[in-house]
Amino acid sequence: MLTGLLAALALLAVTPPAGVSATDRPNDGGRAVIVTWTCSPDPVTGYRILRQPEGGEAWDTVGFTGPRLARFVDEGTPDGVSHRYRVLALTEGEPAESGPSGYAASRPQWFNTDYIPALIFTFIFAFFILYFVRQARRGAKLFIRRIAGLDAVEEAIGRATEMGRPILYVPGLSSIDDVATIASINILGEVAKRTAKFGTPLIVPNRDPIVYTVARETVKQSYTEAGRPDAFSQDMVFYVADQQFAYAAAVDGIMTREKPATNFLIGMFWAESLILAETGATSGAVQIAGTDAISQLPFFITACDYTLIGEELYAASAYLSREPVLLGAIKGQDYSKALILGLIIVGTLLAVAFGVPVIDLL
Amino acid sequence: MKRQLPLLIVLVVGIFASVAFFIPHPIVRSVDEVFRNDVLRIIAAFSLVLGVGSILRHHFIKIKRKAEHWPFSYITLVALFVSAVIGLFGGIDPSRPGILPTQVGGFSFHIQTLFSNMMVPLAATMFALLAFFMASAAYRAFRARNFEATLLLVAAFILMLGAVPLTRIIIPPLPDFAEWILAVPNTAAKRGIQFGVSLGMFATSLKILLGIERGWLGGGGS
Amino acid sequence: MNISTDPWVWIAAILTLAVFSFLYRENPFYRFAEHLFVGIANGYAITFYWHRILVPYLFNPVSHGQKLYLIPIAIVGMLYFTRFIPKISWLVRFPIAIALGYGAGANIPRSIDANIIQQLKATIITRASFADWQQGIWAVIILIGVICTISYFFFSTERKGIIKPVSYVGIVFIMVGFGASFGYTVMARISLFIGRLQFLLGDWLGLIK
Amino acid sequence: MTAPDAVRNGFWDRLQRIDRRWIYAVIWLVVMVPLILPFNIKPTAMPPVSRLFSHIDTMPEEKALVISIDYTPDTQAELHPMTIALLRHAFVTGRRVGMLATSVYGLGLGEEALRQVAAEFNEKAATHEDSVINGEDYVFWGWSTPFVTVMLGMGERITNVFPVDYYGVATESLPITSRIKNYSDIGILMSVAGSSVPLSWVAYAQTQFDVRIGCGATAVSAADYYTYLNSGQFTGMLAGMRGAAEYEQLLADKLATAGSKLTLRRKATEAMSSQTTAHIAIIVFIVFGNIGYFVTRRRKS
Repeated sequence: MLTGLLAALALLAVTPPAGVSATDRPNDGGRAVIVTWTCSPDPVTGYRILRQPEGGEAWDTVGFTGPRLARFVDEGTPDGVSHRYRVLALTEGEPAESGPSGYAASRPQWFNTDYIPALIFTFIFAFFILYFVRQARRGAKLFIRRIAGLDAVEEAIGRATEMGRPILYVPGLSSIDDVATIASINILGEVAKRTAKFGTPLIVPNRDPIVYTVARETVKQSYTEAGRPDAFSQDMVFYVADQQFAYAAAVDGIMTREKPATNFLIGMFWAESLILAETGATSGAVQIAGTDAISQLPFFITACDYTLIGEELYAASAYLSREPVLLGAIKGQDYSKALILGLIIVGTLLAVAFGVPVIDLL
Repeated sequence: MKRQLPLLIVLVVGIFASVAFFIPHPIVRSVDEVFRNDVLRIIAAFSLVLGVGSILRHHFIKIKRKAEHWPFSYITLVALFVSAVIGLFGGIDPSRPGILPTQVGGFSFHIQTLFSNMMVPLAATMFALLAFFMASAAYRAFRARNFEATLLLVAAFILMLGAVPLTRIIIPPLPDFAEWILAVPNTAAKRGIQFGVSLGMFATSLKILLGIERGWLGGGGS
Repeated sequence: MNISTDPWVWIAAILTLAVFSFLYRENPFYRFAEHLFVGIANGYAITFYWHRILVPYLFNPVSHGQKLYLIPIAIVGMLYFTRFIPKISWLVRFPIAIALGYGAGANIPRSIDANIIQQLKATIITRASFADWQQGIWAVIILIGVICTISYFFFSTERKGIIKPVSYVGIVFIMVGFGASFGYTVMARISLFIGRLQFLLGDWLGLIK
Repeated sequence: MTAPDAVRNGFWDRLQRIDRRWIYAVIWLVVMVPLILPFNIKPTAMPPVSRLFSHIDTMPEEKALVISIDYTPDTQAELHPMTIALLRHAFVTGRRVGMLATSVYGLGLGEEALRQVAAEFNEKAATHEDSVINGEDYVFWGWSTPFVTVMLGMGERITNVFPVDYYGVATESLPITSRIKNYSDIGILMSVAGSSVPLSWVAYAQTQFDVRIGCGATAVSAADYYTYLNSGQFTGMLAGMRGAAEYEQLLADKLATAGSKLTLRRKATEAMSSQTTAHIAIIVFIVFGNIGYFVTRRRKS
């Protein structure tokens, strides 16, 4: 009887986890210790992790992991206080306890070393851009190639003027800190200068209240610069709604009721892109679209007459305005792209031909 | 003052936000969190005032001028006013009612009821218009006019054929080829565009921070 | 047939049909739904910002004497109101500057780390890429596609010499990719319409269960 | 030019300039008719679907299936049938089910699904063992926030995260609680989602607690998830309406071989026929558009 029981216990007893070690988690804000161990070779249902402060008595449970894991992050350790850890293998019967680890204390770090490559790239790219912006400001002649679709802008505004119909400008649906919105506002400024000159009505519906404010000021300024402050009307630029499809419904309504001769769909767009572009195509407008939302580009390409793809959108504001600062930035971006191209080619050569661990260096 | 001070704020806040990315220390992170959770949220909430002010004025002007379809402006104004009153005073959680009763007999007019029975169907139906627009855009644009248009057409066509169950029986390798197009050339194109877009983002953010890009102040780059 | 007796189902169904009527042409029913949608969306936004943001994040802590630094933040937020007072309307730039400055600043390291470095890592080919020879070939095609696509976006030089053919291959990749995305999305968009029909035919008319 | 040629060219010409409302009408019809008069195309299950099915089918009987409702009404058409099919599969094989929602708007959907499927089984149940009972065979924990706390907390003790269930009953008092204490009692956690929540389940629940994660996704987001499937982080995946239809088919096959008389409505399979007809219609449109284009162009030249 007793021997049978002992035999059963021996069957149930499992080898405890071994090699428990604890270290401060690197590159974090403190309050975390990483515990690692070697799993028990026997079948277990999971592990329980216990910890004891230096000089303390009690072992507290700090968490559980699944049966195939050999790593646990103890989050919530007081910084600067040393603890040691034990790992308990949980089974159907008696748990098996490991020996204690060495002492470890968590502490916060001031710099995340994982981001060193990001920091280096930031400086290189910033150098390229600022260098060419400075060149441009000093009056260096900077070239920018023709961008298909932008020549259509003048033509499209002229067409609206001839037909006596308005121009609709949708500055995208995103907020002001979105680069596409900034580029769109710059292009809006150029478009507004031309509509002011020709006296073409302009309609600018907005989805973001701040973008609305900025767009309104920009249009007003353009009308003043074009010498037509009288032609600017308070009602040209307005806010609609921040609900994506409520906005789309209203813009669709404007497209079909006001029948603009030209629609500009420029900025950041989501699923409503084709709802707007296809309604515009139905109403017979010439459509010029531009976005850096890669997932929406296919729809603009199919439904619009001209589409500025990705970076072309940023280049467009430089191309239209001929602002030296913008041209300089474009050139800086080109050099940065050349650097990326070089890194891809050289990195692949080094990795394949010489087995250099390029990926780990990045 | 009118221009320099806002530019200075952008510079200071912007440098903090970019540097905070590299510093995991809780002193920096807690300030960063206050920024993201409290400051930006509260400021954004106030910005709605600009929007609501604009839309009210837009429709009041329409009514005053008796612009085309002006009676519809009343619908927007009334709907805005009624739903705002119900929402503000009737509470947003059905379990915690506000001072305004939101139920008469078995009929509820709580803001969440309005949300699920008016906003959701309206938004979902606007979204569903895409099913039709995709078809008409495809019919109109997918013509083998030139080489580029043909590529667009063929790739779209293969993907669509691949999704029809019958294809698996008629042309067995087609669905796998469709997946290959999605996984290989599509990935390459998107990644290539993404590099340029990211650099553009970086450049524009940098220009905003340093006050080189001032379009947001309203009134061109000057 | 088992038509719904819930008034809200009827309202939802009528609004659904009103939006669909736009497919035929712009008409008063659509115009009604559109204006209603804009009104309610704004009313809901006011509700949401009040109950879900201003009350829990501003009024509750401040009225309990916590987070008093939020008071000046709220004052900055209120500067948006100056937009309606022409003389001091430039003050509106202060809250915008905070939002924009933070957004731009946070963008700088993130656009580099998440979009450039991670994508570089994914594109560079290593010996491990050829563990499966087929995957290796695909990786090479992706690499060529990425290089050509990037070349398409050089703006400060004329498209001549080597750039001309390379950027042309780039546009080939772009067009194939866009076509594929379009074809792939068709399926998902049709299911949105199926969802609306299931509501109309099922929940409303009771024709299907 | 002969007369028949002129007629034909006239036809193609008109087709080229067809009013887009005809296209809309065709799409409307080809989607609506199969919904009212369903015909079933038997879908063949793709590997990610069959892998998921066989995992749930063969996991130890005492392990529970947990479904996280991570979608909202706007993506319901694609995703809700997945929840229904998963619930049926669990109840057919006698597995316990836990359900939770990571968004408030998902609560109503989860409740509706449980009510519907439980009713399907209880209608035909003769004994207490056959029926599906709340608190014994399934539990709806409801919603809690933020989801990171939920995902990590469930690894220790689920009742700590959800002290009361959706109906307000103390979870400690439910009989099922002793059988589903934490992730170790969960055979697979299915995140049915319209957003990127499945990736959070992988990042928190899986990396820390090694729980198996499956994913139900819309067709659009599924394209981004294949890497997670290849790396094994997702045990399986249902992608869009088609994924749900394939799962329904596998379940129907299983019931048929078991000789069960249980017949269940298959919403995704029915919707799939609409989707197929719509697809074919668009394909036909494109083909005709191009034939017309070439015919009219040749005539012009």
